[in-house]
Amino acid sequence: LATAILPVSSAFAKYVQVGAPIDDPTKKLGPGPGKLGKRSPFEQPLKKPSDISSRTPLQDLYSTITPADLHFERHHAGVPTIDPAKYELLIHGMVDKPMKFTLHDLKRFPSVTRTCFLECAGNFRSGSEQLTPQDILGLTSQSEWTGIMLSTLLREVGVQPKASWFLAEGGDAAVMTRSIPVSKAWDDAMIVYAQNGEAIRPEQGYPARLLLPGWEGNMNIKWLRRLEFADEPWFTREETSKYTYPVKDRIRYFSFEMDARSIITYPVFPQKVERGWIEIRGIAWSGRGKVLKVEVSTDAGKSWNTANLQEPVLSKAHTYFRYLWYWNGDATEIASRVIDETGYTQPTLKQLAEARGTAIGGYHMNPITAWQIRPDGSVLFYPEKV
Amino acid sequence: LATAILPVSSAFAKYVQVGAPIDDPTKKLGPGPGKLGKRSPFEQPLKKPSDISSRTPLQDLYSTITPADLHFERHHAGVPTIDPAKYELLIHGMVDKPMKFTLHDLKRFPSVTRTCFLECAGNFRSGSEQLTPQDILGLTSQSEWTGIMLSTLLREVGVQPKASWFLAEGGDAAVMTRSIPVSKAWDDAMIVYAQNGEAIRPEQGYPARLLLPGWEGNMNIKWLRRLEFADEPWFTREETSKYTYPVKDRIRYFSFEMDARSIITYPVFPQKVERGWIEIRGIAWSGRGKVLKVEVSTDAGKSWNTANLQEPVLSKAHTYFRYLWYWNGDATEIASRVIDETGYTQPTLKQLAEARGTAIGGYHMNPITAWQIRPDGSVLFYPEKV
Amino acid sequence: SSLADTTKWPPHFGFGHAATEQEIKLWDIDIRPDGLGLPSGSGTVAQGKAVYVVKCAACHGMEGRELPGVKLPAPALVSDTLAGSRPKTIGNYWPYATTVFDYIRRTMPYNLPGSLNDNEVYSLTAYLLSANQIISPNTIINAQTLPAVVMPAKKLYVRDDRKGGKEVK
Amino acid sequence: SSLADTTKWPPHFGFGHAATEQEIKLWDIDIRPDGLGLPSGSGTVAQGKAVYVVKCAACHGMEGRELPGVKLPAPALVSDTLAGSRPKTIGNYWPYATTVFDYIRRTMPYNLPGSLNDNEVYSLTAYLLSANQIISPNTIINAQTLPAVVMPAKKLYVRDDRKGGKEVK
Ligand code: HEC
Ligand code: HEC
Ligand SMILES: [Ca+2]
Ligand SMILES: [Ca+2]
Ligand SMILES: [Ca+2]
Ligand SMILES: [Ca+2]
Ligand SMILES: [Ca+2]
Ligand SMILES: [Ca+2]
Ligand SMILES: [Co+2]
Ligand SMILES: [Co+2]
Repeated sequence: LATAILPVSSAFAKYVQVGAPIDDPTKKLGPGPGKLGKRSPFEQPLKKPSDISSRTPLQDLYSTITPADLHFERHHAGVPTIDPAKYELLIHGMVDKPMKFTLHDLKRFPSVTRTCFLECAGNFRSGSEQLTPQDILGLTSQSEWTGIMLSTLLREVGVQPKASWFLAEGGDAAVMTRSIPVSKAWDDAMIVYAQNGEAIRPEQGYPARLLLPGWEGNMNIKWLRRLEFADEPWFTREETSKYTYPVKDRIRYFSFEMDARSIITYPVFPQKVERGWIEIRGIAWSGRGKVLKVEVSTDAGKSWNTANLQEPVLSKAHTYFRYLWYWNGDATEIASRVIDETGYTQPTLKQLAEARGTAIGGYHMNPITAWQIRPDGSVLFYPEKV
Repeated sequence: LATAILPVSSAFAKYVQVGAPIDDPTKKLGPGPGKLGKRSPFEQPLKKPSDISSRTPLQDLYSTITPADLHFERHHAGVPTIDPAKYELLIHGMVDKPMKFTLHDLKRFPSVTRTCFLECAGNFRSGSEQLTPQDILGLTSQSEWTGIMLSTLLREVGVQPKASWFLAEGGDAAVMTRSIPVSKAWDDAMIVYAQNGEAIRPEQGYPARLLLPGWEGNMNIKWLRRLEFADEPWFTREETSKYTYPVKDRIRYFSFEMDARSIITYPVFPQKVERGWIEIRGIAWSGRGKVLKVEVSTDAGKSWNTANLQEPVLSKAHTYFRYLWYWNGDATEIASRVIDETGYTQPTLKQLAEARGTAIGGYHMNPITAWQIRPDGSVLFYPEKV
Repeated sequence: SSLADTTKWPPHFGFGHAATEQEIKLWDIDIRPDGLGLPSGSGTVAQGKAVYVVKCAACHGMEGRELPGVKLPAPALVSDTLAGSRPKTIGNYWPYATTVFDYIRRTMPYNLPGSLNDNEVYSLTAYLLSANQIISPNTIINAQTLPAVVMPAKKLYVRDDRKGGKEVK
Repeated sequence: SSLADTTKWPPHFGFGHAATEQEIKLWDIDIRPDGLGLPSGSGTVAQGKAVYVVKCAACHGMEGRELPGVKLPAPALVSDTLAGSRPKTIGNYWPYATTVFDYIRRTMPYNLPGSLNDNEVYSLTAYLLSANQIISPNTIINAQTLPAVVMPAKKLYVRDDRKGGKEVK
């Protein structure tokens, strides 16, 4: 049996000259294989940080996986540094056997992988024509998550029948807490320790976070350290002062599911288009299941056409859509709307304001987003007013 | 209409103290949101480079997406630095209209996304018990690729009916060339400019590469600059001196498809296992279509059990498998074998040697890979000899 | 034996370990609206004001009316009750007083989270409830009195009952 | 109009531009076994040896027998023909002589790819074919003679005919 073809190392490297780009790259040896790849110097996609969040550059992305280092951030007391050897998850309250699990313990259980979106419930901005998808709703990203079903741990600790809620608590300096119905734990909640094939990133909850597919980003507690089971919710600050919103003369609370939504990510501000064929592209998703259909209008909402959906269409996942359009050079507006498998159609801002009153604007805003195409090919956001 | 909830920036940052890890991360503010995320300092997956290639750390990965910076590398004259503004793809030969396409041109065509594996046809190593999956077959990785169907460009240039082959040529200093049947172009070949949601990485062919799902990695020409259509193959150096192999007293050439293959990635050397339940995990794939089934043996090949496949199972894609096993502490060997949708079963090394003779070892080696479990829980590779 | 059919799950995998009483006590810091979880101790509005000035005013303002986007990304802490001004503050937006205790204890002061003792937290809670004109300045706040405080916004809270489907609501 | 059903593809999208003769010529460097693509010019074994010593021997050895893993990751360039030793070299493994020209011209010398002129490449090809005992030392190699060289390994080449299915082959 001959040995493998690739020698590990040799004195050969010293013969090789490497260097900067030249006009004809076929005439110049490039740098050799490395331990970690890096982006082309010509490509620098970046998140846009504020004091409390950082937005995914949706307009720079193709398809639906968000590179881990571009995943949106929203945290309330910064990103903790957690030593995986010291990490433990406590489960207690209405359970037969209160237990603690190390990261190693968690990784030993039967595992599962799921690709789904996360979205901050406050993902909405408007007010200027010069906004990009990143500015408007960059607080959503998608990853392939791997971990264990939360139900696997519920079996292990023996959750008692009268437990109807659980509190999930983070190990960050906000000691973030949210109340979650136990039914979600038996349905599709996960504790995940991996993202896009590798260990979860610190900004997304290293070494382990809660994943509640389709539900408010904030509930997917990062740096998860404790689950307490009980028969009542807690009404923590993040489910009262925050993540509630005025609906006419009332305050609506416990809006867990993220409503169906879509956005065109090409062409958008500040790109320019040329007359001729344009493939309109974007992402659509619903916290309530699969995207059934995406419709695109190229005549300012007068008519709607069915876009193509990129397969596989996954439940509670960003779904890429594409619609081929011939632009004749006239001024117009383009927009997308999603219909999810429950039959819900993404509403206009006007519809939302009619349903909820004009004081809307904080959370769970999912209006149709339109873009103006000018005759010179420039593309601008269309900021609506109620 | 209230404005969005998240202020862009404020004088607030100066109040926030950030710092190094402390024992109780709930007592210390962490660093705030950033422009680019980074790995936890406790996680440092790395490729293993030689002079000519670099191997993906399969044992450090969960599920099937390979983070772009850990994608295996194999190049023949280093990684060129290509300015996307100067990039052009030439298509000529037996076509009605020889054409050049800029990167911008390519991105305007109707696009498509596909998740599939790439594997170097020389992906095989043996010879020591102390090899990891990375050492043994780290020359395979998987990405979500976005670009255009090659057939879209064939329509554009008008490929002539008598053209049966095309030459794909790279713009690197190896000016890498391979001959490819035109039927693959009409089937599923793509020209891709994006990988895992973002621009393709330099090591994988920035700004555009050929993607031939399921076919030898080397044929998926990176830094693609030219396609020439003709009625004969070229017999370039990479399809004669390389990527051919002795089969008994003959030399076999044009082995395009990668044969079905699998490897256990947990538990493997140098990990240790504990008595009790173990979820055996790994990846399986076939260049000829979908993985139909993966079987795992925990008794040194005497009996085989069906593993669970992670959905969605995609064609010509790494498919994650899991098999739950109770280890009673006895010495044994564990192994996996894949059956693909053509009915092909991954062979043993002995079967391969019987079919091809004992001078095998260079290319297209896909034998079953086994791991020894010692009573002390240590795991070692089982290097077979013909 | 290792040959057994192992694809069926056992009742328990046996990974992890029992949590001790002490391990639970150390982390079990949550407070419920019914008062479950509140520690012993108590606080007054006057004590709360004194602590506030030293440990909180720098960020939230001497009057607790510092607004988001200026010095910090947080709503004002103090406002008139429902009848009055609009910011979503404790006074006109929070449904339960217990949440004030829970939140302050787990995460304030922002720059030194977890540094307050229980009496300080009771006092600060008393002070903020009083500044928001919900309790009188001489109320003593403890595990019995806090859950009994009725918050003006409570009656406005309506649970989301949407379940998908055609309706925009 | 922008209202038309645009989901059907047009015969052509109109992106890209016609390639000029000159643009094609600049990049059209491939050589086929039938000689298609070979440039004018020619070379001799003696000239080839002279160039080899200066531009190639540092890596491949004075005799062209440098092995992979020592100085460089490449097979030896020179060996006896089929009857002789085993390394997969030009002499006993390559099926077409045109590939030698094509490969050297596009990528050697490794550190200065694309730096040789066509006569140098013809000469080096002649030298390596002669060193491998495939042509006699006084053969002149050009666009006519090169495709006519019969390589000893050619007869061993068998195209892979596997198509999946049960058989291990
Ligand atoms: C270094 C700045 C800083 C200091 C000092 C500080 N806070 Fe805060 N406070 C904040 C920030 C920032 C937030 C918003 C945090 C968030 O939304 O995640 C906040 C939020 C709050 C809230 C929630 C407001 C709401 O309506 O949701 C309360 C209550 C509060 N602080 C009380 C206090 C008390 C009491 C103290 C002193 C013991 C204090 N803070 C000290 C910065 C500070
Ligand atoms: C700086 C080192 C270096 C120099 C100088 C060099 N080579 Fe090479 N040569 C290599 C390497 C490395 C390879 C293998 C490249 C690969 O596999 O991608 C190679 C491969 C070859 C091969 C293919 C061998 C095979 O069997 O596949 C030929 C032929 C060759 N060189 C000829 C030449 C000639 C002729 C020259 C001089 C004009 C030359 N080389 C100069 C390093 C060098
Ligand atoms: Ca959120
Ligand atoms: Ca390869
Ligand atoms: Ca145990
Ligand atoms: Ca509790
Ligand atoms: Ca054009
Ligand atoms: Ca040609
Ligand atoms: Co413990
Ligand atoms: Co041009």
